[in-house]
Amino acid sequence: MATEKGRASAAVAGRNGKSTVEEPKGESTVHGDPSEAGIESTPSDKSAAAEKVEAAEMASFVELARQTHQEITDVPDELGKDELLGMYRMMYLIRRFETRAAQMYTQGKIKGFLHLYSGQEAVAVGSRFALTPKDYMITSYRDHGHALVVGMSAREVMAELFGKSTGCVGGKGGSMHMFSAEKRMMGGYAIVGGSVPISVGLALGCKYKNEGTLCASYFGDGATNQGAWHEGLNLSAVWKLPNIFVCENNFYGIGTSVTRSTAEPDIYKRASSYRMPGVRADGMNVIEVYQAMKKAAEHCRSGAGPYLIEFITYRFRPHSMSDPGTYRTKEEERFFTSIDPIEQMAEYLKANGMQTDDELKTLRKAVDAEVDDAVQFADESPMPGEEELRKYVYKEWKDEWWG
Amino acid sequence: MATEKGRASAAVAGRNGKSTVEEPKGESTVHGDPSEAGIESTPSDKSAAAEKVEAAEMASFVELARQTHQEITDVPDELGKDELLGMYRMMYLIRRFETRAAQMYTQGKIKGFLHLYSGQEAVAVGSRFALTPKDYMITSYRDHGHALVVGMSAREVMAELFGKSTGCVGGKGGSMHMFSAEKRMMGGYAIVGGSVPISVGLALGCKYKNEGTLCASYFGDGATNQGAWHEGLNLSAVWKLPNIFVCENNFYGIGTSVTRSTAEPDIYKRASSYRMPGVRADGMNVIEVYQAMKKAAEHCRSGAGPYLIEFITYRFRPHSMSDPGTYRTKEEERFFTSIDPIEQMAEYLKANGMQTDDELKTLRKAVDAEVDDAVQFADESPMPGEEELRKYVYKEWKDEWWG
Amino acid sequence: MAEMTYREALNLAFKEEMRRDPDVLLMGEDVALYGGSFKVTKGLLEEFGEKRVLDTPISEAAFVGASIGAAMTGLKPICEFLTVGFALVAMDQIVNHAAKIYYMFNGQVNLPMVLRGPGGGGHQLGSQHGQSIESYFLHCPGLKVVMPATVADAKGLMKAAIRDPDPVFVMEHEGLYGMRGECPDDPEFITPIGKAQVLREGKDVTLIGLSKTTHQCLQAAELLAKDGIDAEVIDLRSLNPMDDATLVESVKKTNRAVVVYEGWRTGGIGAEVASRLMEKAFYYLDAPVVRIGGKDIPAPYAYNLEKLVYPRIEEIVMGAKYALDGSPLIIR
Amino acid sequence: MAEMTYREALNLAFKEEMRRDPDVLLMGEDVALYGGSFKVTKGLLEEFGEKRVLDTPISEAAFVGASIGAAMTGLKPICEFLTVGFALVAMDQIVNHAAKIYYMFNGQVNLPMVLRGPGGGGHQLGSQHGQSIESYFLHCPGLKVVMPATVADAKGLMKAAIRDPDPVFVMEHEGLYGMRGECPDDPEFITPIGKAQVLREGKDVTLIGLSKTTHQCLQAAELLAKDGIDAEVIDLRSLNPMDDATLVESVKKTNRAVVVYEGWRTGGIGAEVASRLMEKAFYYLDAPVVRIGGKDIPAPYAYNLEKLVYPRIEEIVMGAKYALDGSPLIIR
Ligand SMILES: Cc1ncc(C[n+]2csc(CCOP(=O)(O)OP(=O)(O)O)c2C)c(N)n1
Ligand SMILES: Cc1ncc(C[n+]2csc(CCOP(=O)(O)OP(=O)(O)O)c2C)c(N)n1
Ligand SMILES: [Mg+2]
Ligand SMILES: [Mg+2]
Repeated sequence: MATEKGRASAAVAGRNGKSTVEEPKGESTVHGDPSEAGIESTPSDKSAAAEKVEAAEMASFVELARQTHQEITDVPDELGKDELLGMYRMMYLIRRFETRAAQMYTQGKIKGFLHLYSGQEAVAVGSRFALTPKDYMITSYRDHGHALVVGMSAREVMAELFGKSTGCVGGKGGSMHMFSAEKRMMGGYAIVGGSVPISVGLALGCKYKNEGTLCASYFGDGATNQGAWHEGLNLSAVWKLPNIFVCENNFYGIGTSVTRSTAEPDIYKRASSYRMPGVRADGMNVIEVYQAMKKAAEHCRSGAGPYLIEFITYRFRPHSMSDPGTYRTKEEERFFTSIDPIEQMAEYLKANGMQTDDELKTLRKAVDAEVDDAVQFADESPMPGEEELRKYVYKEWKDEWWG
Repeated sequence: MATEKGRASAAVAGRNGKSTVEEPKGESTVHGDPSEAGIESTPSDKSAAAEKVEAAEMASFVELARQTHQEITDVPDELGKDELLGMYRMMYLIRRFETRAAQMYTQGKIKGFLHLYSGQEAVAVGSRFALTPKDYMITSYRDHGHALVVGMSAREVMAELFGKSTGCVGGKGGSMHMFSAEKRMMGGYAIVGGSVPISVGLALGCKYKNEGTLCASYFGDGATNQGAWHEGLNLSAVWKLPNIFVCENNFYGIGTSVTRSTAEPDIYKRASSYRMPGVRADGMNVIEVYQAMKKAAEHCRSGAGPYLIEFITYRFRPHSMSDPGTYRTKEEERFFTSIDPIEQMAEYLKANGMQTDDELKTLRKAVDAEVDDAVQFADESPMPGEEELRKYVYKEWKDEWWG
Repeated sequence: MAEMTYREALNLAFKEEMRRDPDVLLMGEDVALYGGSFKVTKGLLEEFGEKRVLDTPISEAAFVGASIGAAMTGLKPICEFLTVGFALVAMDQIVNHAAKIYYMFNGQVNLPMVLRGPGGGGHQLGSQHGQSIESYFLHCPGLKVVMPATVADAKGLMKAAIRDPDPVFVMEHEGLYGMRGECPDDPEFITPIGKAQVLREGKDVTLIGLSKTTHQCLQAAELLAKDGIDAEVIDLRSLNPMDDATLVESVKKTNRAVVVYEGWRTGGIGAEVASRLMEKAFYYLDAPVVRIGGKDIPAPYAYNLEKLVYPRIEEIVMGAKYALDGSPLIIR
Repeated sequence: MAEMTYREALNLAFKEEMRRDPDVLLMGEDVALYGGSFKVTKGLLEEFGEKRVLDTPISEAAFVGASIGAAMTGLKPICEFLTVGFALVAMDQIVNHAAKIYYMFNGQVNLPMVLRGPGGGGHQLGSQHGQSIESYFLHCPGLKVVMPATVADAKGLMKAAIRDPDPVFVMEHEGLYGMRGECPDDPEFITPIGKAQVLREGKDVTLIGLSKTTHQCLQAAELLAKDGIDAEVIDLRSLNPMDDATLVESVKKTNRAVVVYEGWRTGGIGAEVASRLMEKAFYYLDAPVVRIGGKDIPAPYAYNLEKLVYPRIEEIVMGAKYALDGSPLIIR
């Protein structure tokens, strides 16, 4: 798309500050092996047409991210050292979790589809910090980050990936279907756009019970082209429900870039079809995410209806473990890994004297151990018993009714 | 909706002229019995809540229409007397056809659902005059006007309503499923929004064959809340197809007004979600319709992709023959019948010396006779033979395959 | 017992359950201000207010989803399709979400929700409205499906569905809305899900109907009686779970069965009933179970053609006689 | 004859038909630039260009509709679902539009279009992906449904579907994509729709499979042979139209049948096959037709549970023995 550069406008939300343009800093070395951050593009595999398209797009996504992204600067007062460290820890936990999950997939311990959240951590983490434990969250199949961020244990999430009885849903769901009623993480769903109407119902429940709660509904850029998405946003707006619609725009739906699938690739602008506020914000900066989300939450809790935020983010890995990922260029991947949200928070913590390198290393080691423990736990846990097979098809059912 | 007046902005498309505000002229007497134009509202049938909602809405729809509507003034050169008379004749034919269809329904000659087009004639007629016979049209169940306007005979359309073998689809479709492959009227469809994706495929065919044709896709205001509508517009825009999306905004989907169902009731604005031009135009003035549609057609034929037009119009009758129609006020109905598109064209023709009252009367008599003939034809036509029952389920099928 | 219409019985079910349980709410197109396109929800807005009776846009996928989400928070939504055929635009929400959530999430959350609306043919509504698609929902573990045929069951099954902790699809029949009948007054009366009902005892052949075809079976039984054939008539009522025991018991007595349904013959409910009878009563069957289904044809509009696509009483009679003595069974 | 994979055979079918007929085009998510999520459409963009190989947004309802509209203009679209389960979001376009347009408009326009994609379970994809929903489309007059089991039929049925003037749903199986087999070279080779195939002759019991279960039936037949049981194996291939004649002929010989399918047992293809056999071969049946279907359970992720929901070879063997001598049939 030759015209893309002009098309993708950047209306950065969050604070009033002008976005600071980050220069590429080279590859992240602390938060994971650079080889994890994406796959080699193998040009020999590509048609000439493919290469042309990619080159044009690459420029624009990087350009857009440059406009949108800013370094962590003025952190709001309510986020003290504990909170910032908590954010860092959680982002690092998710990253580490995903890295280990990928390894376990390669070892054949995890099967089916596995979609990793690496690179997008700031979105789940920053947004969750702006919510309360009574707020609902719901998302797609790329759901490990959302599960961990609500406080589900690495053990129960990893065990679910392994399909074990100790998994959060007893091995019945797997990677795409994390759930915790207690933590109000109302599930990962595998049908693109399918969770959006459900999120509207969760928000209806919030309004009905009038407890000041809301529902944060996460989905990808590709999902915004599903009919259910459109219907859901309209319905929420008509009913003025407390829904925060969170688009994690990582620029691709599998191998199709947002500019090739979405007639309005500035997704936040689609909010206008529902007279809903729509903003774009920096999804690679956890503080910016927090700020945008806080504003949205205030809007929702005031009874003003739903709110759409488009976070500019990037998945450091291919779509899923079975995706060769050849449709993205190394340059594009390099740029986004250069603004790794975890690394940025580490820099901030150090620059502001809240943590030393050593302290951070200690923290990361603890997280690594937590994830190792989760892996071991998952590995050693028993498979679900065969008697589980017919459990929970129906809540009220008689044995004689099986056909 | 108390705030509605402020919300419904009027971005009138078509010519540059400022809309002339039409004063209510009292009820139309020439173009049909006033009792046809709507049903009595029976206040005793309504809850207090219902009355409150209606009163607020009424003001806004009338207000909006006042802003949008203008008298027929400068007619473009290419529309000479023949064309204008043709428009008048066609609008009157549709009106008369619907009036007689309603009578036949009451007499039990027509069954099922019957949705009449009375009041909206300017949309089908003005838009068709801006197209070529090779262009495709497709619409919803409110499709008699679209069938007649492409040149399908009143006989075959009426016979279809009667479910006769001589109907345009042999009695298999009925009111909601008019079709003519020859005239490129690609059907009326009964699932709200269902025809929109199909219209995208028709436009794809146009582009594929590169014959400079396009597809005009008609739907109601209510349809814009269906997922298929959203997906269809996006797909058409992504593929840059020659689709004119024509929203006939008559303010209601059955008993639910557009302001209660559509978070952005200025429907033309929804085009922005697809980076598609979107305009609102006066659907009660056949020349304005023509002009807006011509512009859209030029856009499409230039290869610039799809175009959305929202026509402000009104159905003079309830949703269908089984709708008591008590959700609209007499005042609202009176206003819209006061800007009856047929009457306006008659005035124009007379004021510009193209027709005398007597000439118009003669023309109407001829149309009345044509419709009477269609009714008689339909009535006297045979029912489809029972051997038709299994015809056309499949094009390639063996008798032994019936289960 | 009070006499009322099927429509009124449904309406009463909503009212009683909404009075009983403040978490029950109802949504759909034109259900509130307009009182329902078929007036089944008349008066609900007035009694329960707009918090509990919600008009929706024409967005079936969204409001089925909204019902699911609301049910997850503990509410008990009743979700109306103006016509059950419109459930097809929400098919993914029903099959992939409503039916699977309880299982997929290992019982952490159940969905006490009701899907409902009128289906069935015979009103010359054409191919896209006139259809009976219960089989799609029968073939969907996690969902329950019931089809009331009588006024009492309209109330009883609807109330059972509202109280049920699982998603239940209640398929009404447009052609029965105006039918009058007796209805128990007791607000605690419910018709249990999973129970068929023997409406007429007989020893020669079992006629199995559902929804409107139950009444056709009763009429066919009258005609058969004139020919000395004593037909038993069973109203299936609950498609899933299905009351195999009642069906089998009847066939053990009659040794013959005819199943009558409006849905397309191929792949319809009749195939499931026939297969279960074969599996559970094979050695009692003296003839194949006869399926009198809707023809495998999209419904045409014309009256004379439309009446041929849905089961007719004479077809049921023919089917019964075929089962009894191999008389010719000619279904055009 | 050349040896190739099922995937390659499909790919070849597209190429041959697209070379043969310039009106054939193909659309779906990631079918062009990416070469298909399962690489079935690899190389098509390069050979046929972006006019004929179109990537779509994630908008199944829209691109099924677009296929319908394109077919109305005389084009012959092939419409890919990344997984057939996603057809549920386009259910209305398929059932209410694609299947009905030819009839509803009295034959004025037919729809030479193909719907296709991989289905089937066994890859631990969980409840929302792992399913076999052929029965929904079986119960849909106006649509044809085929399920190739072999490499030759992958090519032959796909080509037949592309040339067919009616909408045809070709349901592939993800688990067969990598399977190798012989495939005729002749570009005019097609497998006619509506013909089942006897893959193994036998006299004691008929095993009826479709798609992947055909191969399980063949394996079960081997095991049964060891016990001296001579099983006939039929690959159904075409679900609608169904080749009743071949099934009936076999049962007339064996007097016993087992039908094996991955879809949920209740309301599945097995019920239709069993019902037709009862109707057309009742007096030849010495035992009820046995249905070995998928369990009526949303597919779980865990390997050990997932393998229990789909038919297993030992279940087929058990089913056959049950049909033969009433040995216990215990399906958990
Ligand atoms: C209805 C439907 N169609 C297609 C798919 C296959 N699919 C799974 S993920 C995906 C891409 C989604 O992209 P996006 O919404 O941007 O989310 P991301 O994967 O980037 O997080 C597709 C097409 C699906 N799961 N559901
Ligand atoms: C998917 C679907 N849902 C509901 C209906 C029932 N229905 C028929 S017409 C209609 C209202 C449509 O309103 P609009 O699109 O504004 O068109 P109008 O009738 O005003 O021309 C509804 C809800 C339907 N036909 N299809
Ligand atoms: Mg994405
Ligand atoms: Mg309308």
